[in-house]
This record gives sequence, C-alpha cells and structure tokens, in this order.
Amino acid sequence: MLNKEQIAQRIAKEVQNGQYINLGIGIPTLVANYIPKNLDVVLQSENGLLGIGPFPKESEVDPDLINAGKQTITMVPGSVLFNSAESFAMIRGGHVHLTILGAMEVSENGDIANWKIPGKMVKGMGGAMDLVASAENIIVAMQHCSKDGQSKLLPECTLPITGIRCVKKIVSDLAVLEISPEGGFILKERAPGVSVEEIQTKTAGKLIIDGPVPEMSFN
Amino acid sequence: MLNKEQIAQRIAKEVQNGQYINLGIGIPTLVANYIPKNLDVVLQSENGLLGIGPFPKESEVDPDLINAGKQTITMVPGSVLFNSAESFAMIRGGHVHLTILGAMEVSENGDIANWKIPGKMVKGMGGAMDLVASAENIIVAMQHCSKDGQSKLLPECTLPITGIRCVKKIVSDLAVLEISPEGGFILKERAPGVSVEEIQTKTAGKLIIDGPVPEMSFN
Amino acid sequence: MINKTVSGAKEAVADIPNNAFLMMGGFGLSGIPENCISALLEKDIKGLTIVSNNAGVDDFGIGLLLKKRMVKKMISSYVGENAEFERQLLSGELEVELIPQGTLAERVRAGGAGIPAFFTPAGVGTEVAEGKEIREFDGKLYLMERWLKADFAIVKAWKGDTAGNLIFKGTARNFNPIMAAAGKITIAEVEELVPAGALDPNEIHTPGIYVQRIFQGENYEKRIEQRTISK
Amino acid sequence: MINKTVSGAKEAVADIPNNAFLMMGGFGLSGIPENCISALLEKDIKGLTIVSNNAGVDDFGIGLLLKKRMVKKMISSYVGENAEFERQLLSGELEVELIPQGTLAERVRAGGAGIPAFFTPAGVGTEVAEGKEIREFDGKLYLMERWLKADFAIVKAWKGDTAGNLIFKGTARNFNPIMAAAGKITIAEVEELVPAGALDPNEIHTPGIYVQRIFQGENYEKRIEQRTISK
Repeated sequence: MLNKEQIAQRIAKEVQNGQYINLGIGIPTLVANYIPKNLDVVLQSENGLLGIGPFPKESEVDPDLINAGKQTITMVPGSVLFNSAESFAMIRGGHVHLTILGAMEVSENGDIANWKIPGKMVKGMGGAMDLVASAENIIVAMQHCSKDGQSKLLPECTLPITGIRCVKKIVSDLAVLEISPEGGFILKERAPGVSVEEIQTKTAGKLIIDGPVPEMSFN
Repeated sequence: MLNKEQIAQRIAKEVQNGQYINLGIGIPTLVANYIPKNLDVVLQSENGLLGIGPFPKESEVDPDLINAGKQTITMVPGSVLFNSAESFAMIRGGHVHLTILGAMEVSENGDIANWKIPGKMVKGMGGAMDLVASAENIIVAMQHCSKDGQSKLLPECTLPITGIRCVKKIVSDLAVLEISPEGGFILKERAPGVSVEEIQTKTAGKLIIDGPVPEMSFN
Repeated sequence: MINKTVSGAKEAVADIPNNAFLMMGGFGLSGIPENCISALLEKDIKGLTIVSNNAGVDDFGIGLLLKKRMVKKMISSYVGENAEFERQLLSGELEVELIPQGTLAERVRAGGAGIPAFFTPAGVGTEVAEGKEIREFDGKLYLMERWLKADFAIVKAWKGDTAGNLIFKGTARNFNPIMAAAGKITIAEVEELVPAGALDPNEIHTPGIYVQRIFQGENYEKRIEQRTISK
Repeated sequence: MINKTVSGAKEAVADIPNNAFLMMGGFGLSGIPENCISALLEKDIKGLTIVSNNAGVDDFGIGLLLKKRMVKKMISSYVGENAEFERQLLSGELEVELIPQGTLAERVRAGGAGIPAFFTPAGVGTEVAEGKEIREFDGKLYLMERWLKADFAIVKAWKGDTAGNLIFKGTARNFNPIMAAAGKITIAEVEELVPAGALDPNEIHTPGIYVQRIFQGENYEKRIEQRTISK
C-alpha cells in the first residue's frame, strides 16, 4: 500500500513536458515535489497565478501572494498574475492540460464526488466543478477504501456529484486505474506487495483486468 | 440652418459633468472641441482607450495610439488602455453614459439606420450596433433632409436598421428634437431663423409641438 | 479627469442601506477591503446579501460582519474555516448560495460586461444544474447561468489614482477587478492613492470608469491564513 | 518555464495549411502582425478564412493577402478603405461576414474562455439577428451569439518573454489579447523578446499559457492610416 507521498510520487510520472497543471489541495499539492527537474511545466493557482514556486522563506512571506489553499507561496521566473475570471477562462477554455485532485468517490464511468457529504456542514465546491468540467486530462489521487473499509471506486457515486464522465485516471494507495470509455476501471498497475485479488475485492465498481498487471515503479 | 460645427456646438450643451462619452466619426468627433472646459468628462475610444486627448503635434505622433477613426491621437493624464473585449464590456455594461453618433435615418420611435445602403458597397457596422444597443443616452447628429430634400426623420426607417428604440435626442441642422416614449419627434428648439412650419414640412414622421418652440442658443 | 476621491471609508459606505446587495473582493483574507469592512461594522444596518468568494474567518474579514448579524445571505464558492458561519447556517439565521468558483467569477464578469446570460460546462450533472437550462453545443452539455450585479461593489487595490484607475498586487487581485465592474456604485480602497496621470495607462488593471468612489485606506493588517514556510 | 521561442516568422507559420481558419490581431493597421503577414505571402496557400476587425488597405496588412487571392472569407466588423477588397467582394471571389465589433470581440473572448454561447443586445431588430435565438432577460431583448475559435491566432505584441507572456503598447493592444486566447495554435510576434522572468508578472496583458510560438519580429513599418496633427 502506498502512503500519500508515494501516491504523489506515482502521479508525478504522469506529468509531461510543456504542460500547464492545476494541483488540488492535499495529496495533489505534494505532486509538485516529485515532478522530474528536466521537465518544464507550469503550475496554475486558480486564485490568479501561473508559475507557482516553492513555499517562501520566512523573509520572503508576502500576504498578497497565496495559492488556492490560502498558503503563502512564491513565484518562479516567467510567472504571470491575473484575475479570477481570466483564471477560469483559461481553465474552462481547456488551456490547462492536466488537473490533479482528490476524490471521495469515483464511479466506473468517470463521475467524481468530492465536495459534499449529506448531513455534514457543506463548505462549498470552490473551483472543483469548473476544473473537472473543463480539463482535458483529470487524474484523481485517492484512498481506495474509506476508513471503515468501503470501496470508493463504485458502479455509481452515492455522494453528490462534482462532475460527470470526467476522470481519466486514478492513483490510489492500491493501484493505478484508467476509466474505460465504455465504463469500468481498467487495472493498469498494482502497488508494491498488493495483489490483483485484493484490488478486486476492494473495487465495488466493474474492474477490468486485461493481461498481466505489473507492479508500479516510481522512477 | 446650422452648419456642422454649430450642430456639434449645440450637442456639446447636452454633456454633463462626470460623464463617460463615446463620440462617433464625423460631426460627433467635433463635439469634443465645444465641451465646456469646466466640465470633467472622459472620452472613450472603442479600440481601447479612456481619455482621448487632442490630436498630437508632429513630434508626438505615435502609430500605436489611434482612435476608432484610425486617426493619431494623444492621451490625457489619468487615461487607461484596454483590449477590445473590455472596451465593449464597458459599453455593453452601460458604463459609458452618452453616445453621440451620426445617422442616415431616424424613426419616430427611436430606431436608427446608419450603416448600410442597399446597392452600395457595405463597409460594416463597426461598433455602432453595440453602442446603440447599450448606452443609456444616445444623441444623434444629422442633417434633417437628404441632399435631394427628402426628410430623414421618418415614421419608419427605410434603410437597414442599426438599432431599435434607442435614440433619445436628435440635433439636426434645423432643430433639436426628443423622441417621445409613445412615439413621435418632440420639437424642442429651432435653429436660428428656421420656422416651425419649415421643420414641420421637412419632418416626415410625426412631429409633436407642445407649446412655444424657442430658438436654440449655443452658450 | 473626473475625480472620484472621497474622504475615507466612513463616507464611502455612508449610504449603504439595510438589505443592500453587496460584492466584496478578496480570496480568503487576501485582497479584502479591510477599511470598508471596519466602517460597515460601525453602521447600524442588517439584512445584507454579500457576494464574496469566501466568508472570512471568525474574527477577521466578512466573519466580523457575520458575528454582528449584519448578513442575511452569502453567495460564495467556499465558506469553510468559519465556526460562527457554520453555527448561523445550521440555526437558519444565515442563508448561503454556493456557486462553482469559475461560474461565480464569470457571472460577476458578465454583470459588468452587460451579458445577461452565458453557458458553462461547470456543474452539468450535479445539483448545481437543478432548475437551470441545459443545452448541447458541439456535442458537449452546458448550463445557462445568469449575470450577477451589485448595488455596491467594494474592492481593495494596491495603487489607485483619483480618476479611479486601479492596480492590484500579487494574488490579491483575484475577484476585485471583475467586481469593480459589476457594482452600480463601486467603492475602491487603495494602499496608495496618487494623482490622475501618475499611473502608467498601460499597467492599469481596472479602468476608472468602473469606480465611483476611491480613498486611501490605512492600517492594513493583511492577515495570513496559512503561513507556509520552505524548509 | 516552458520555452515557446521559434526562429522567426517563417518557422512560425510553416504549418498553416490551405483553408485554415485564422485570427489576426489589429485595429486598422495598428497592432497587426506585419512579419507573419509577410511570411504568409511567401507561402503557396489559399482558401484562408480570417477573423480580423478590419481587412487592411490595398497595399498593406491583410490587403496584401487579399491581393494575392489567398483569402476565401473575411469575418470583420468594418472593411472600408480597401478597393481590391471591394472588387473581389462584388465579383463573388471573396465572402465577407460582418459582425458588430463588440459582438466580434465577445465571441472571440468566449472562444478563449470556453463559453460556447452568450447573449448580447447588439443587433436586436436588425439583420444581424436573422436566424438567431432572441430572448428576453429582465425586460430587454438579447441575441444568442456563439464563440469563435481559430486554428491559428496570429498576434503582435510590444514585448514578450520566452514563456509567451505578452505586453502590448497603446491602442495596438485591441483584439490581440483576446485572439491570443482563442487560437488552438497562437503565434505571437513581438518587438522585443526578453528572457522569462524579465517582465513584471503584474504588468503582463496576455499570460503565456495562451501562446504556443513566439519570436522577435523585425523592420516594423507601423503605417499610419490617418495622420492627424494638432493645429
């Protein structure tokens, strides 16, 4: 089973040179630490920045420079600042190539639920609905099962939906899976030490196994 | 009968302190010369400038600074530059208070025709349709009659329309007229030496005369 | 050039009445109109509807207006980080309308730009789509969304001139420029107010045409929500 | 930072094929991509559709492409000042679609912003409305208009960096920034190309995300249509 850092590390392998990328809060934010140094990519912050840099040193902290998680950040050379309408224009217009975000549930046709749990205080969807409705490529970082052992990869989402038919790939603590255009989770890779049988048991939605399933590597 | 400069001079009296104004090509452009110096107004150029200044001196000419008529211009202190979408956002959004433009025909319900003559080469409507559909207050500068003596203030426009029910006031070479909300040209002022009878004769649309009609003044 | 200067926050918000429909710039606590919020707190008004991406925290920003029970309704994309907000919401004292952030931004932009409605893919197939027109364009489904306009838009800029032209700093720009354009009356507080002509016309983010009142604010706290430092 | 630099105009336009759908920035002759127009003239292509507010003059700008019969259709708001244009139009060699300038700008902006359709009051009751959906919002009538997107958007900026970030000058900005966002491939020619990091992130008009190719142009003529001098 992968820990959060390892999920981030595996997702980083999906990043391609020249991409503009939006990283959600949580595990997705960690992905930035594992993107190979030889790739030129640009990280977008939907509150109005292209070119997120590392967190600042104490002396560099600027309250007027934060990311979408409200954390203080820095800018890399070549960055650009803009307003919220322009930010979502570039998201909605398909200019951001890759969105990586967390999920509570994903369905076998690529629906995602990650913003609301009935009965709990609703904090809001933020930019998630815009991101999942717009990006070409959406990769989800998530735990395969809930804390009480229920699969979060389902035939249909039970929680309120964030977006439909949008997820392309999932990296969970157990596996890498792609969503089949015809529906179903195509098992591509296993986490080290995790068997196909365990993944099968823990996937409530349709699991598609097409040939041998290699153990994932991180390099 | 007023000449073009006098039409511009009379229209300038309609300008109020604090207004943002778009002046069309032709007589409307001349209005800028007659706006009282004690009024603070800002002239918008729909190609992307608020704060049109005088034409440049020979040494100041900048090919990157033109008005919507493609003339070289200058900027006044406090000007701002923007793109074409922003420019028409401020027009369409009702932020430009006053539009002054020319017309080939105006109808008694305030329709205007000023962009196309069937059988002649069509040059295009430019920004006129956006301006007339958007501005709160639209004043037309025009000749009362065509060169062959036909009235251009009509029951209905005969030329292709630029916008409907939008003109509020007309300053012609003969008169100042307001469009009645119920339809009709309300005669407000006569040009010096022009009789009500002459205006009546030369107005094909419904002319409304409500009490004595003063001769216009220019100060 | 038209002069939009007022004496300060108190004068700027003086005529905001009960039940006004407001927009307030800012993302989290970054780029919020601190001076105007303080001045509003001194006024005896209530029933406000506020469009703002977030709702502040318990003891800062819009959270202060919530605590004083001045707010009837929040229109936001994310309202976490605020216990008093949660209490009022659960008790029914406060209404909240949650809107996807990009839809919120575009609705505000549309309000300023005279676009009464537009289509966006955000929210298709979700509860956000309930009651809205859905239409297919080029094989993809979109929702129709309406413009948002405010009685008063209250924004915070870095620099401004007396003509109302504004320049923002860093990510404190966020919703401020689009809200400035969507207010019937737009109030701008700035860290530095300069004479018209002192700003480069090519570097202005918000044209002064959108701003009716401007003043130089004071004592900006600029509180940081998540001070995150590199190791 | 991603490097978008190409060697020059020739490389930038090399893969533009017959019948391509292009956008070209500029208003009149101000802010037009002079170098790319010259490079296109060297190519043996035809059947182009060009979205541009104007169509140049007989011997400069898009007028040169018209003269060489490379253009099938112009989508513009105003096409006066061009005798060759008029001749081709009247003879049926050239199609023209005239669009209100603000609608043109907003359709291009919508194309870049992923908004497939929106409503505008411009053209209601005119022949522009023919065949379009008309709808009433808050008591006023509006037309539904669709987005415009291009295979290639060709823009001209003042300064640019290797990451594709652009700054325009004066009113040469006009349609350039919105077209930059609406091109599947966007080509930017700039008067001065600087390294990424040399431009202030707060002063950039077009974010580099919209630009796929950038180069420093040369020998700008910047012809003036109406040289008007103060007495």
